[in-house]
Amino acid sequence: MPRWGMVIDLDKCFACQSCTAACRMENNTPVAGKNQADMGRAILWNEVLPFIEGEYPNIHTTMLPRPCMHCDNPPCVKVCPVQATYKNEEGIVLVNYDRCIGCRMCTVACPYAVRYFNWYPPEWPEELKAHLNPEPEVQPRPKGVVEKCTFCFQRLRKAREEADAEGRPFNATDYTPACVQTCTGHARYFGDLDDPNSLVSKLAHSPRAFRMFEELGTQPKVYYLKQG
Amino acid sequence: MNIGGLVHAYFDNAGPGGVFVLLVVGVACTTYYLLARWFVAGGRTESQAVPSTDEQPVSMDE
Amino acid sequence: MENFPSQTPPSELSRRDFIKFGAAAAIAGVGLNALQPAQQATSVQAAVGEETIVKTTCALCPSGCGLDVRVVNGKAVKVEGNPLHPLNQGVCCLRGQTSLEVLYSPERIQRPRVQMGERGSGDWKEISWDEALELAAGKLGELRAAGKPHSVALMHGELRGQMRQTVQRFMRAYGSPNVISRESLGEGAARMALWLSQGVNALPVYDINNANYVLTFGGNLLESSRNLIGYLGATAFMRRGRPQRGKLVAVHPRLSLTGIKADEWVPIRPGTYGALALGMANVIINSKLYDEAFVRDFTFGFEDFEDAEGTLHKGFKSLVLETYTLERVSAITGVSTDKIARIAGEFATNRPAVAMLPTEAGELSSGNALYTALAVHALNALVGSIDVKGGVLLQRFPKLADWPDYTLDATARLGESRERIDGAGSQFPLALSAYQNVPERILEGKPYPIEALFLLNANPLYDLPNGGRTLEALQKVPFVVSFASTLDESAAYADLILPASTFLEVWGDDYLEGTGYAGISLRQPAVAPLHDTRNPGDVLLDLAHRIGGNLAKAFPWETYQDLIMQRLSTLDWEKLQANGNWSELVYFNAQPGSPAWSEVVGRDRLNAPKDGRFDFFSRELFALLASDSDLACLPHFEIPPALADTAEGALDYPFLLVVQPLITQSQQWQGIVPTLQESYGLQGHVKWDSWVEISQKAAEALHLEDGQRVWVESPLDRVQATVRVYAGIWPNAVFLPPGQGHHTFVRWGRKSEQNMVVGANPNVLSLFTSEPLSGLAVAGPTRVRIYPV
Amino acid sequence: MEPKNQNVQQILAPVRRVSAGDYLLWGVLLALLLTGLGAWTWQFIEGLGITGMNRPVYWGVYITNFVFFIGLAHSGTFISAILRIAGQSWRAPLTRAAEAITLFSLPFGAGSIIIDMGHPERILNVIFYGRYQSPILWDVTAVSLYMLSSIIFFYFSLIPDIAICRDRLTDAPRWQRRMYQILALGWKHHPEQYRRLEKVLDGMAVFMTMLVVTVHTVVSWLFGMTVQPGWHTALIGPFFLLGAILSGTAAVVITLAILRKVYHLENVLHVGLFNSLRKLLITFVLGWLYMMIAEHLTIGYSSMTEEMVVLNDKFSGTFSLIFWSMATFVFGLPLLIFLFKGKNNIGWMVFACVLINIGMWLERYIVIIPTEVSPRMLHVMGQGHYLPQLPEILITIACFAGLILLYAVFTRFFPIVPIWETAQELPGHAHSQPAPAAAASD
Repeated sequence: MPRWGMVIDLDKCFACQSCTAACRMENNTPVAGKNQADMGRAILWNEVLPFIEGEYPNIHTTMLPRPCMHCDNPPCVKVCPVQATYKNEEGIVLVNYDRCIGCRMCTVACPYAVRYFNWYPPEWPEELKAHLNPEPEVQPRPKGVVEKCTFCFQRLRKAREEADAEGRPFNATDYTPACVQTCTGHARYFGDLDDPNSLVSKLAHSPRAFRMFEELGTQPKVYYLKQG
Repeated sequence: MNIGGLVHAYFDNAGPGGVFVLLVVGVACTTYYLLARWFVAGGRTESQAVPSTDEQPVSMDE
Repeated sequence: MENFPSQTPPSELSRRDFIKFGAAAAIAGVGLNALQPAQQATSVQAAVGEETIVKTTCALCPSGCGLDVRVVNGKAVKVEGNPLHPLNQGVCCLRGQTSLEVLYSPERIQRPRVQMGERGSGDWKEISWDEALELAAGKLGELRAAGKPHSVALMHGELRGQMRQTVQRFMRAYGSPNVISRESLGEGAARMALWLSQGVNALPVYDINNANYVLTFGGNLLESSRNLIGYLGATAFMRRGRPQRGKLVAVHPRLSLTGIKADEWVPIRPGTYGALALGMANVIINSKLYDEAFVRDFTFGFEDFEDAEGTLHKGFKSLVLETYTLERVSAITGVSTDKIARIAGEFATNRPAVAMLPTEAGELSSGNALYTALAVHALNALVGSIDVKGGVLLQRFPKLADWPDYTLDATARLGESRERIDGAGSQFPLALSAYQNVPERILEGKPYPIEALFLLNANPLYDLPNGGRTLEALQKVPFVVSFASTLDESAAYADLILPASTFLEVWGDDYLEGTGYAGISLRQPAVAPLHDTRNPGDVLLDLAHRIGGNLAKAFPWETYQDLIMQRLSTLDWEKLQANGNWSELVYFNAQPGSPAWSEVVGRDRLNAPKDGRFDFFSRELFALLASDSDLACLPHFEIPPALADTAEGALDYPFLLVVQPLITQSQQWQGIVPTLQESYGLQGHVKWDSWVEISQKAAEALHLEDGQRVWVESPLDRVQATVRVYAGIWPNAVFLPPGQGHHTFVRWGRKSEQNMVVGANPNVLSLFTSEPLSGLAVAGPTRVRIYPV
Repeated sequence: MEPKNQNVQQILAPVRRVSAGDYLLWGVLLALLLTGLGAWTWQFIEGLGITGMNRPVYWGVYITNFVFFIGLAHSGTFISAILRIAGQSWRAPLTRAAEAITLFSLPFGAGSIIIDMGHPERILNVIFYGRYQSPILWDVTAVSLYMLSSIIFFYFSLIPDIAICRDRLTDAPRWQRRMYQILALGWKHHPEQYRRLEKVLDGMAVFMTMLVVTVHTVVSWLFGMTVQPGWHTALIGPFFLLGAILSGTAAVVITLAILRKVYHLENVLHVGLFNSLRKLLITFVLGWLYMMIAEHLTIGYSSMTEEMVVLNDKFSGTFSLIFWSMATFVFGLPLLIFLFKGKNNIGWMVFACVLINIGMWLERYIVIIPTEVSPRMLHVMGQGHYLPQLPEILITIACFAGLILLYAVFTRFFPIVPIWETAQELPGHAHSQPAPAAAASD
């Protein structure tokens, strides 16, 4: 059973936000509009978070693309009263939108702020609905439930189906989330962390590797490689 | 028997939590019903439906 | 992999391409499927419906990346990068990702329309294409018959592939010299610098893949450069794809994304890039760190020299050594002397090193663009980075089928000889076009009145409002036709709109630019046109046929697709369709002095010898100006008048406005792209709006707080924005994001207002004028003041 | 044979008639309650977007209300259960008034959670798919048991008085008499019944005391179990608990003063009771202050980055105004009033208690919101902000209105001072309460 993980090389990431856009187009997150965006309610599963510290002219910056960390010890799963959010056997943390009661305990509990609540029903100008991804997993979520990055698990299903259709064994490299595929600096790597020969497990043990808030013991499966 | 495993399963799975809530509330309801019957019945008949003791009649660790 | 080397001698295969393709295939895991185009191109019956992948080429920025559009049940539902495209190698930026929001935009104009009431009244009537084309062709035919074809002008923005020549050919055959490109606002400076020094009329291509030291002037390398995706990939490769990590240094008044992701950010006073480049040259020359052999054998005007008449002329060396001392340059630029010296030293000793010119509007618009560009490009010659690995490359173009011959009739010949309306070639002897000068000349009626104006991918009312002068000019033209896809600022004042289809609905092509080697990328419709819109190429063909005569003969094709197919008939069409592109994949660096060298240095000189020498002292300029002053032929620095503290209004308007294009800005689309708006201001956390970045010092002095609404006012106009106190900005500068300020009638998202304006257009603050020689746009540095709303 | 109580007429007086003023009050309160209900319907249809909540402030006024009302509910249990165990017999006249607060604020506490849910119609998922690792499940267990037990505890002690109503209020409307008939469970005032009832109530008091501690601790763990700065502390349980008891006791003072005035119960609810409560309140305020200092000093001394952001925000940042008003309202002014003005002065006592309750609501707010505004991940991006919107305000008002409405209606149908518990002589017992005045004398 693979244990999916991601590595993001901050030296090759240029904070272009292509991952943010690719994620939205792949996963059908709605258009927030000015009013809602100003309230911080824009849903972008894969945001780039700017950390800018220091004073002119000596400024320290970190641009952190932040997908869901898919923690091995996810704080969100623990607090969900109805197990609407859960970690599947391949380590992907998912939300069951039909079961979620919208209590938002998970959004509060997640230290990475990756979880988004649907304050309103999802909205698009009518014409724009044409480009929504038709995959069943990413149908627009109703109001009142929490949603988040899924490592594009619909692509995992499709990759498996494709491998089956072609009569070959499924290979971990068949499966690529949208953000990884689109990354302009080729800064993202994705694969099976349990496979010692995979690129991600090698990079995850690079001397440059670190994880967000490692001290919280959440065991994220998204690794970063330090810039510079 | 792996008790630790059971405890773990209890905490980690959907479902048993609800059963526990129902159980607690149910036991409480029953207890209160029996108590009510018992003290209302006081003096009317001498037949004791519930043992009248000086001990604490309510479970304290539900 | 094997088939790539097999096409060319292995020794010639550039390392970069080899490794990059390896990387594209293996690393990102985009790999295995992606390298099987045959399998992808076939349609598969998926759970969700009929699914196909269409390979096409993006047109939303000048990069021209290959795209794989996933089409399900006739609807485009996802865009990925084409892994077989040498430029983007499977990746796709956020503009490409959101191109579906462009395709399905509710703002699109759905069929031709004609203005019934007064211009700008919004009293539109939708008409059929036949009526619309008849109207336009009628007007064109009428003017031509009246012997005034030159009174028709066409202003255009970025045109890709065959469209450039199609437009040129159309106007030439029609009889008007007035094809005015928007280039003078942006990349024109780089092009002119290359022509005047290196002698080639081309935009520079920088080989970041192989460079050890990249010094970028301007903040747009990693954010909005012309070859953005290529440069992003190359920078990533320079850092982590090879054993030695190269260094990237960004010189810009603002800590842009480029500055943030660079290894070093050099804050500099706005408008003084040229001085810094010359100061660096001073250090390099003084310390004898320049490439002496190259400078001696393949450049001109480094040392002082005597011309044929025996007059002594100053060379670059003595100019730089005398005038651009470290102390002086430091005083001008605000960069400390030791930093200038260090960067110059690093630049000269970590070869191949390359100094990059900005190509975006707003970067070199301080009135000294030409000489700034010359100064920066001179650095490349100093370290011998001309057409070497890791240096400045020259874009090669593929050999395509010839355009069919036709003869110009008398009307057309007469028209061709007329002076251009924008003054390029006359008022501005060096200019190819002077976009920003058109409104002024229309108003002056010089050299002749304009009777009809076509706007193709151009929105002059937005680009250069000039306090209402442009609108006045537009109103003065009796007949204005716009090819706009959305009702942009200029289209609102047009008589007739011939709505263009988006790039996802049309046939077209694109030259592979930014890689160096020659290539073609094919654009094919991913979906059938959603609305009753047409490809402007088809419209021009139709107009040509309707006008008839010579014009019809010049365009013997039925459709623009036929035109493309004929032009590309030298290539294997089947393969082109399957892969979406064709390219040589190899860049052959010219050996200095070799026959190939004459292609990279001096090729396009008109009045100067094609002797394979890079001109520090521009002989082209010398011949043209016949000037007494050597300075006019040498890279030098002129302090923009607005910079001087004694400048008019310096006290009233204490801040210098910096406008630098963002990656989230949709350059080729005048409408709203919601996802771009939702990720617009990364550093400022501002979405769907404009913000003004001010320094901590300025905020304290003005008692402004982060998040406050303020007016930013120039002598010309004022705009409202939200204050962002930003550590990464030159203390005396303020930054406004460009690309905002468009009007939208669509309700975007819940509780949004209808008929709102998204942000503010910073262009309204600047007065656009032109540099005397080059016709390049001057827009500042604009002085502004800030006060609370 | 009824218990002998000299004040029985006085106590029953409010129950005998419903005045026009009452109808007016009820009407106004009902209107407010219905407005809140309307706001909730609006929210249910539109989505939680109409509130001021956002990202990162996912929880707002609703959760504040939840904590506050659950806290308020601790009044009754504390007064009647804990003081019963402690043998504080002076509490007898005010037990029911206090317990009624418990009873009527609990639904609004529990309801606030449901109002806060994105999908309230899926509430039963908690039973079907309950996952016991979630603090919300602990809350569900504890609060529902607490609610049930409070009702029962309240009802049990009400039965003899209902029987008195049944027997005495013969001129009441038919339905009202029938109601007394049924609810009295055929109470005969038999001495054995009283003996057994006392026994049951004593036993339940112990159980209730445990529940009080459990419930409010569990409520606090909703926050404490997350790793967010400002919440993740072991002290949060006791801190919440003490705050709850403080606000509950203060609420009792307010209620008693109103009842005393409006229903002319000066003889039964004499000043001495207020003096006793004053001493308790002084203790609680000081205890609360101790917790406050312990909590903030521990955090402040560490200078851990994320924690300090929240702390500074409270002390001198965006929330400093709320924080320091909270400190003034809960601690500063009340303590001064209690010490120097409160003795034998009901007006000052009520004023102080109103301050305490406003302060405690603010305290709940200031625990919840600043942490959310500066979460670990996002505080560098500029703070979040939160301003309650109309629906939240309407619903909050409705909660308070509902609490008062239930209380007001209740007092018109049932004796708000326990007749049998304050009786001089119970049937069969020679037992009699000491004269209240003597017991409560300072």
